[in-house]
Amino acid sequence: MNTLILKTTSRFLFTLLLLLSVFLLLRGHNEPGGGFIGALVAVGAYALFALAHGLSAARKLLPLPPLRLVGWGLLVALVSALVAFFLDKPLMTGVWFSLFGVKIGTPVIFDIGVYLTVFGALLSAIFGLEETADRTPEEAS
Amino acid sequence: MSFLEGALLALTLTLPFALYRLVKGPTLPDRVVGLDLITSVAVAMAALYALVSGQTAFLDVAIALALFAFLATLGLARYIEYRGHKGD
Amino acid sequence: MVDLLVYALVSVGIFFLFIAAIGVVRMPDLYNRMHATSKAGTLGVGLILVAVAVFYQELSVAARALSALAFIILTAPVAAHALGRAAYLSGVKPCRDTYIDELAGHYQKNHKLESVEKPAPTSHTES
Amino acid sequence: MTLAIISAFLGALLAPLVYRWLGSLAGWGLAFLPLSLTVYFASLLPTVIAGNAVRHSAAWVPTLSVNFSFYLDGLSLLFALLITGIGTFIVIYTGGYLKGHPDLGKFYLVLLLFMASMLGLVLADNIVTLFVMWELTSLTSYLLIGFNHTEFRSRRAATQALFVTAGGGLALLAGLILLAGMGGSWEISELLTKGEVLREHPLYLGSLVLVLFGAFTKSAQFPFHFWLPNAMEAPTPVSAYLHSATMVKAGVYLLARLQPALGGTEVWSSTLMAFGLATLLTGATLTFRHTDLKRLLAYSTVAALGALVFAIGMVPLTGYYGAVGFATFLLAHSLYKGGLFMAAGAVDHEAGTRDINQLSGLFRVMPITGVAVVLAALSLAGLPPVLGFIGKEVLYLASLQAAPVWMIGLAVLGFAVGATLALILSVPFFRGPPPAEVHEGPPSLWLGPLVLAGLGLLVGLFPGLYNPLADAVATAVKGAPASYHLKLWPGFNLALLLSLLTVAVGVGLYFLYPRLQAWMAKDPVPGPENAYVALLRGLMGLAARAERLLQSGSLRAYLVWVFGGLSGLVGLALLQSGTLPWPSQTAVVNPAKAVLMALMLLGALLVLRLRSHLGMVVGVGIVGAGVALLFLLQNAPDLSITQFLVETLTAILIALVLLQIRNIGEVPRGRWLDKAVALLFGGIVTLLMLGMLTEPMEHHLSNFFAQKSLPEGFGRNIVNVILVDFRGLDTFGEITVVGLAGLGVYALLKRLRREGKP
Amino acid sequence: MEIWMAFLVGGLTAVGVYLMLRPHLIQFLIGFLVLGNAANLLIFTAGRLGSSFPPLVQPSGTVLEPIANPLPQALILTAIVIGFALAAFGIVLFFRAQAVLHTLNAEAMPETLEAAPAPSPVDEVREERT
Amino acid sequence: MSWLLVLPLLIPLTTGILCLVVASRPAQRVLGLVGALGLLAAAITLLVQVNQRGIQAVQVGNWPAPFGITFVADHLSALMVLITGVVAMVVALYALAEGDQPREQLGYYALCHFLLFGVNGAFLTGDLFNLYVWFEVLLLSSFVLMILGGSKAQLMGGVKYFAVSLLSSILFLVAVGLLYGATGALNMADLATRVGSVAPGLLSALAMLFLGAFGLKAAVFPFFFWLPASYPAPPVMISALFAGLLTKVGVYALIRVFTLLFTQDTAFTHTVLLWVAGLTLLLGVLLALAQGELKRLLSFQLVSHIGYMLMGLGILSPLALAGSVFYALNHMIVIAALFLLAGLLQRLQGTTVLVRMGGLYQSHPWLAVLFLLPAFSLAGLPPFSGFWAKFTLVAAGLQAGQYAIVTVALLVGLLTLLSMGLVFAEAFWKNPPKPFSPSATPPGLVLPVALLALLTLGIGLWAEPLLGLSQAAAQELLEPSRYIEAVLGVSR
Amino acid sequence: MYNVVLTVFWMLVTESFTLSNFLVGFAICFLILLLARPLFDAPSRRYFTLAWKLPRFVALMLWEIVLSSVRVAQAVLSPRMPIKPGFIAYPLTVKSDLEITLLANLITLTPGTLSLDVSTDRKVLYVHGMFVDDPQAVIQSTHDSLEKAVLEVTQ
Ligand code: NA
Ligand code: NA
Repeated sequence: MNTLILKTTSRFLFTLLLLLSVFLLLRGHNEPGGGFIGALVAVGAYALFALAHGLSAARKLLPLPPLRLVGWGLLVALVSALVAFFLDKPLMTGVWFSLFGVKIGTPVIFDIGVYLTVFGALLSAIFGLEETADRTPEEAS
Repeated sequence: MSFLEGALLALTLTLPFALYRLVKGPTLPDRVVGLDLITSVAVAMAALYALVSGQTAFLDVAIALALFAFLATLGLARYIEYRGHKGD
Repeated sequence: MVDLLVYALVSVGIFFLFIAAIGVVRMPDLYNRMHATSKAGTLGVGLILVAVAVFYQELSVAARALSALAFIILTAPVAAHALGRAAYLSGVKPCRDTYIDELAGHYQKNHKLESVEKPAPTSHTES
Repeated sequence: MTLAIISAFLGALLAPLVYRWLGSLAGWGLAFLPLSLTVYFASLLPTVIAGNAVRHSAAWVPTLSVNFSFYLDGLSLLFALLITGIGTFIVIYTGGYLKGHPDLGKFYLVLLLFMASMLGLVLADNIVTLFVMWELTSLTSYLLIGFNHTEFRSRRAATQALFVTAGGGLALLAGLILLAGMGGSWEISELLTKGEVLREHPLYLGSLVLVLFGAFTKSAQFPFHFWLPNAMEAPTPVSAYLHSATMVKAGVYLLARLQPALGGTEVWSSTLMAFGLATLLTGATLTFRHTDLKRLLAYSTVAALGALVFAIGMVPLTGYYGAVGFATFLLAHSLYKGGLFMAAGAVDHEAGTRDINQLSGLFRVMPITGVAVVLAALSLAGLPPVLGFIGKEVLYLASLQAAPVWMIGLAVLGFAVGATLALILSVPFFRGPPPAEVHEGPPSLWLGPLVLAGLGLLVGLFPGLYNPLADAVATAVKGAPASYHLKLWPGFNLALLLSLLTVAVGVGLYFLYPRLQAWMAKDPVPGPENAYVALLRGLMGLAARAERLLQSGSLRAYLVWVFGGLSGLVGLALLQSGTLPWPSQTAVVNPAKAVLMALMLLGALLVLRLRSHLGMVVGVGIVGAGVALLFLLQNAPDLSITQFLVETLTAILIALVLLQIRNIGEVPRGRWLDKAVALLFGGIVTLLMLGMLTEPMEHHLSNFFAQKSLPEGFGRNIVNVILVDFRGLDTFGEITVVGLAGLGVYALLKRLRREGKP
Repeated sequence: MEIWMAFLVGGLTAVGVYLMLRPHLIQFLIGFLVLGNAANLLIFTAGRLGSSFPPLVQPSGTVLEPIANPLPQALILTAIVIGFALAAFGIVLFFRAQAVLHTLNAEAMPETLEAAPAPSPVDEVREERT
Repeated sequence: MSWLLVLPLLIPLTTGILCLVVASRPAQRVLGLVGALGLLAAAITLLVQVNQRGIQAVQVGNWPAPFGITFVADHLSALMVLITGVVAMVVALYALAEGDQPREQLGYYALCHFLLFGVNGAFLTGDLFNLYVWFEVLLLSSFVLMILGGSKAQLMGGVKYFAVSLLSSILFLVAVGLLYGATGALNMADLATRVGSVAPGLLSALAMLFLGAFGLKAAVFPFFFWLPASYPAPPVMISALFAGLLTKVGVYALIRVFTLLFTQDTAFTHTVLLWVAGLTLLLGVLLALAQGELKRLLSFQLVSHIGYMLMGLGILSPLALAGSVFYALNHMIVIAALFLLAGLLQRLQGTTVLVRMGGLYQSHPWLAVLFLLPAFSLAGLPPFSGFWAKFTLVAAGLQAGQYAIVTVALLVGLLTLLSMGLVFAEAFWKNPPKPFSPSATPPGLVLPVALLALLTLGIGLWAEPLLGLSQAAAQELLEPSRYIEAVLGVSR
Repeated sequence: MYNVVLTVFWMLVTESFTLSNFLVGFAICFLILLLARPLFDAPSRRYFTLAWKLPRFVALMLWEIVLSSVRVAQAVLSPRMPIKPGFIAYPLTVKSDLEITLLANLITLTPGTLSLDVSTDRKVLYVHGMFVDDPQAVIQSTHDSLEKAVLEVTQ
């Protein structure tokens, strides 16, 4: 949708949505939120941006192809699940440690994996559909 | 029933109006307006329920909804723009 | 005292949501219905959010309530704009009472919008 | 013995290689295998004749108490010798008959595999081992019958033989399993000692019927006889070997084998005698319909098989005549029929036709074959001084003891056709001028017929040669010591009179043959084969109809089946329990939630009336939003957020897709069946939920989660701690699903882009 | 409350099933979404209702009673996500199917693309050439 | 041990993820093969362990059962995982030889291993909801594999497959939800200790719901119609995987719940199972007879023979269950072999429509052997693995006095033989309507089929090991207390 | 943006991922940035003036929303529905994207008007009005109140 109003507003909203998404991800262990919800909001942010500014502009805001993110997200989740191996505990046993004064646990890392995977997968879908849609409206109108 | 619970009930009573528009149309944008109204009421309900339950966690629902729900309107608007208001 | 304020805010908020709801039903066409949701709806929700902020009297709660409010104010007009524009483009007819349509005929095939020659409103800063 | 069988199989597997090495001499080379086996089994003759059975057993599938076990007594030994002995000549014969055929290597392989299986069958002691071999003979014979596989007739005959014999085999399997269960053992040798138990068991009749079904189909008894003449599509070595000397006798073998256990009842004898006689007569009658050498022989085989079954039926009713008659006639038939088939093949091979009306004067150009045919024909006709005569004599003696007069009369009629056929077969050798350019075939073609027919003469002249083995066979079949002094000249008795009558009738029929032949060929009586064809046509028709009805391609129909079937099953379960559940909880509901619920339902129902797709998408938004609000009001903030987000994104996705589809199509109206199914299923779900609510809920899981969430999961959002920790594996699967969906969408659209069109 | 939920779930199920039985794939998808919602509500009800507090441990470490049953919530979250992934895939699948088959009507999609006469054990079957 | 038990999960998962992260195609091919090999090795080790030490369980996340998710390997699970490994291995070999570049670029190897991830997860999990999740994992992998390439037929089949699978997902979800609501438990061992107190009528009704949910996956009457509409569509390296594994997951789930949970009113539930089994057997084979296209015909055969597995479950005696388990294992091998072979034939003749095929007996006698071995095995003839499967079931049925289902079982065996005989006659014996130039068959493609064919023959000749294991599995299944004890640590 | 990054850092350090902590952090970081103002170039400084003018603007906006809602309420509740709807073209004097957008959104939230679209050459904003007996009056009042307010914030 090529409108000035949307284009301008979406710049703000994009940032806001991304911010909200990171928040929902990070505090999900204690308050409503979590990796999945966070990822959905982030996808919304990109969807909005793609809608207002076109797909190529939205793609520029992402360092790597979204589908690759799926692989990395799953890898993060897998690694977080495998940490317990070194402590001789069963798969996915939670391991908590402090890093620079921040308490981090494998479940939180796992949630980040969730975030990346869901984000990558859904974004890949949205981008894919936007790409095919780029041509269609002109033909259809 | 406390006042706030009554308010919650009152709030739900706005929904039939939205439903009417949603079903009645007559055009697709009209239905979207109905949905928009439902979203607004939902935000209000989330906020109100944060009062009723005494749990501020429900405010997060309101926040997420406030920032996200209009995306649906945008998506539908794009459809309407190119494909007409009759739905197909 | 706080309770009363909260009740008042909630009541008024719900009142305006009702206005929006009735407007959505009663208004004669899409464009007028959108007035109802974008204004009365926003206000109604806003008042209830304010009520939450008042009720808890905590910084964090107030901040969350008010940011929700800010988000609504930010998004509601954009949504209305997008929907109204799309509806007009797709040919949703305004009601018969419509007094004037200066937009008619200015959308081009590719959805680009022409401007009309019109005197600019007199401006105090300019005059 | 086990080793002999295994080496038979292994030798068979080497056959294609041997064929590649030896080429046209492979027949002679490969005959070494059956020959050495013959020698081996012959070496066991003294042991067996002395009354010592040989038994070998090795554990096979201990879990099922199934052994790989073999048992050799007189009956098995006679069969083993027939199989390997005739097999030797058949292999040699094949080398000449199919010389240069492209499929010859495969043929040797399958033929020898058949021989090994057949050997295994007659030697098997374990019921499962026996069945395995039984089915192997069906399979190999399928491949052999279909040897001329480019002809539809051959394929049809092969399929038919497989269908009938394997079908019987399956019944046999059930029967044998029942027998094993009744007797408490998988070993036949052990079952034979438990005849009493078996015969008095309530399942006796059932198992008997099943076993007989298996044996009758395999041995081409009426009304399953029709597959055998059709199987003559096979090349002659197959007909000679499988369809006269060996495989078709598997059923006969089985009946003889089980006779001591199952025999001795009224039903056993009467059934076997009735079916045997019917088969004898059927085979005899249908002989008149044909002029094709192999067909004639095939019907004669059917008749002979009937005679053998008839004989087994008489075993318990006679002292020893039945058993000995069976033993003698069995050997005689194998020798003369094997020889005749091979000779017929040789004639066909040399003269180019098998139609007896077109053959003439063969004796002068094919003297050796002629001698063999005459000798075999004598045996077929039951004339002295060959073994066929003795066999028939003893059978007549038995039937005079065991059968009513009308049966004897019919049997004479049946045997008489043997004499007729003997004439029919011999006459072309002497009648008319010799054909041009026809000459005696190579030794491989005449060796078999000559030796087999010669053996018939030899044993006929000196029955003492066979007498010990015959007694051993008879003992095995009778289940008690049985012995009879075989002699070529029994003296004047009633049996001899019957023999004379037989020959007289046979000669008389010979003169009627041309007229009978013309009459029967012109207007064939519908037989069981018509039933078979009708059955299979019906089956295929039914299949096609089922396909149209069930597999219509309509997704809706499939779903109706699913929902309807499920509703039916669940409804049945609820009905048979008798009571409809109703929870005792209060039905009080928070008014706000009540309004919400009512609106959701109302909205969902109203949306059904919309005639626009995206309108429906928007419309069901009320359901999604309602669910989210319900979650909210039920204290589930995470769920509420997720529900809203997902609803929104779904709507966006659908809109994005519909945007690109130009021709979405109409919104079709519903049908009453859909409505009924939907309502039924909805009702079922409601009932199930009400039932569920009557059960008390255990909260042990949620209590644990609530307690451990913060102290051990280090998170205050219990739902999130469940998702990433307590039940993190669920989430792992879940994100895999999401990732896969992304991958799928990518794959779907990537293709779309490459094509460059929407 | 739970009892009424049973009827709500049943009603939504009926609507969902009805929509899934429509030949049009978009309606099928909508039906799936409705049915999915019904299933989620069912699981939610299965954990029993009647709570006063969300499943959050208070910052102080106490758990307020009666707390909402967190397990069904976690299960439903998983189910929602999976359902969403399925729906997203389905939307695109139908899109793609429409592009290739030129219809969204499932009834217009035949079972097989080409006729293949079945062989018969009694009659020779040949392909009919038209 | 605790890690050995999850290796059948971790290996395909890691392989799948690495295939996603690594873009290079040769690397993916190597990964695909290595992953399959690793899975097979892990599966063998697991089976050995289970056989030596009894049922093994591991509490994922170190949360005690029934609170966390438990992974359990009993004989049944370990056997299923083993055959999964075998089929995976063989299909991987076939795919390597086939070298379908477009599909490989679209993530074929990753998808295959995610499918295996889901399949093994389903076999090993001890938690009902977790089972749902695994079902979805394997479903989505299968959807994507199904449409990979996006041909007309694939999309047509894909739509139906997808639609029906959605339904099965929801049904499963509903069933799990109801069972949870009635017992408060999700862990299957925990459930087993609690279902006794559920009202019998409700429990039977829930059992029927599970029958529907799993029956849709297993493709039994009246839920099978989707399968023949979809399985023939993708290339055989995909449909062989489906045919070998996916329906068996449904069968596995049915066996699991109908031995562990729904054993209160067997007079009703297991009678229904027998009816379903009988109708599946008959209709499947009948519809197979109506087919003139090989892959579709095989799909109906696949459906039909699922009935055998249900038959053993319905009879519910040690021998019968052993038969079911053995049948499932045998069927995975046989049907995968036949599908792969169909692919080979398609390559050779350019079609799988039977009337257009022919002449292969002359040109490719070894292929004929490779067809006949699994075909006869499918029909339950000796000396192939299928014989022991059917023999066990028939014997069990006769022992239990279930003569009707035994009759059906035998009849279906006969009709299967007829159907396979017709295929052989058409594709191998008949002269082709149009002469085709026999091409060399790549050994890489023949090898997998040969392996499977030899396996069915090998098992047929030496059935004891697998039958013994199946018997052990059956005994475990009939004594749920052993399972419960292994999971919950206490005998109740 | 930099402010946000700093804030996230704050939250990491304080180990509290709550919105309130974010706001506290945001405020603290803002103050720090304010102190460091001399380090930034001119356009960045506008950030701080904006922070000052914004509250006034927001107050105005809120008030306009209340007013407009009341007018809508009047219209909705009156039995005769006394509306005179119409589409009018509003000539823009503001130029930048941000200004136009702000104005358009404000117009939507204020009495009786709803922005539909901006012409491609950005000269005209098309507005749907509920009470447009006199279009020119609407244009004039909007210009005087709203456009002025927008300019005040942005310049
Ligand atoms: Na499925
Ligand atoms: Na499946």
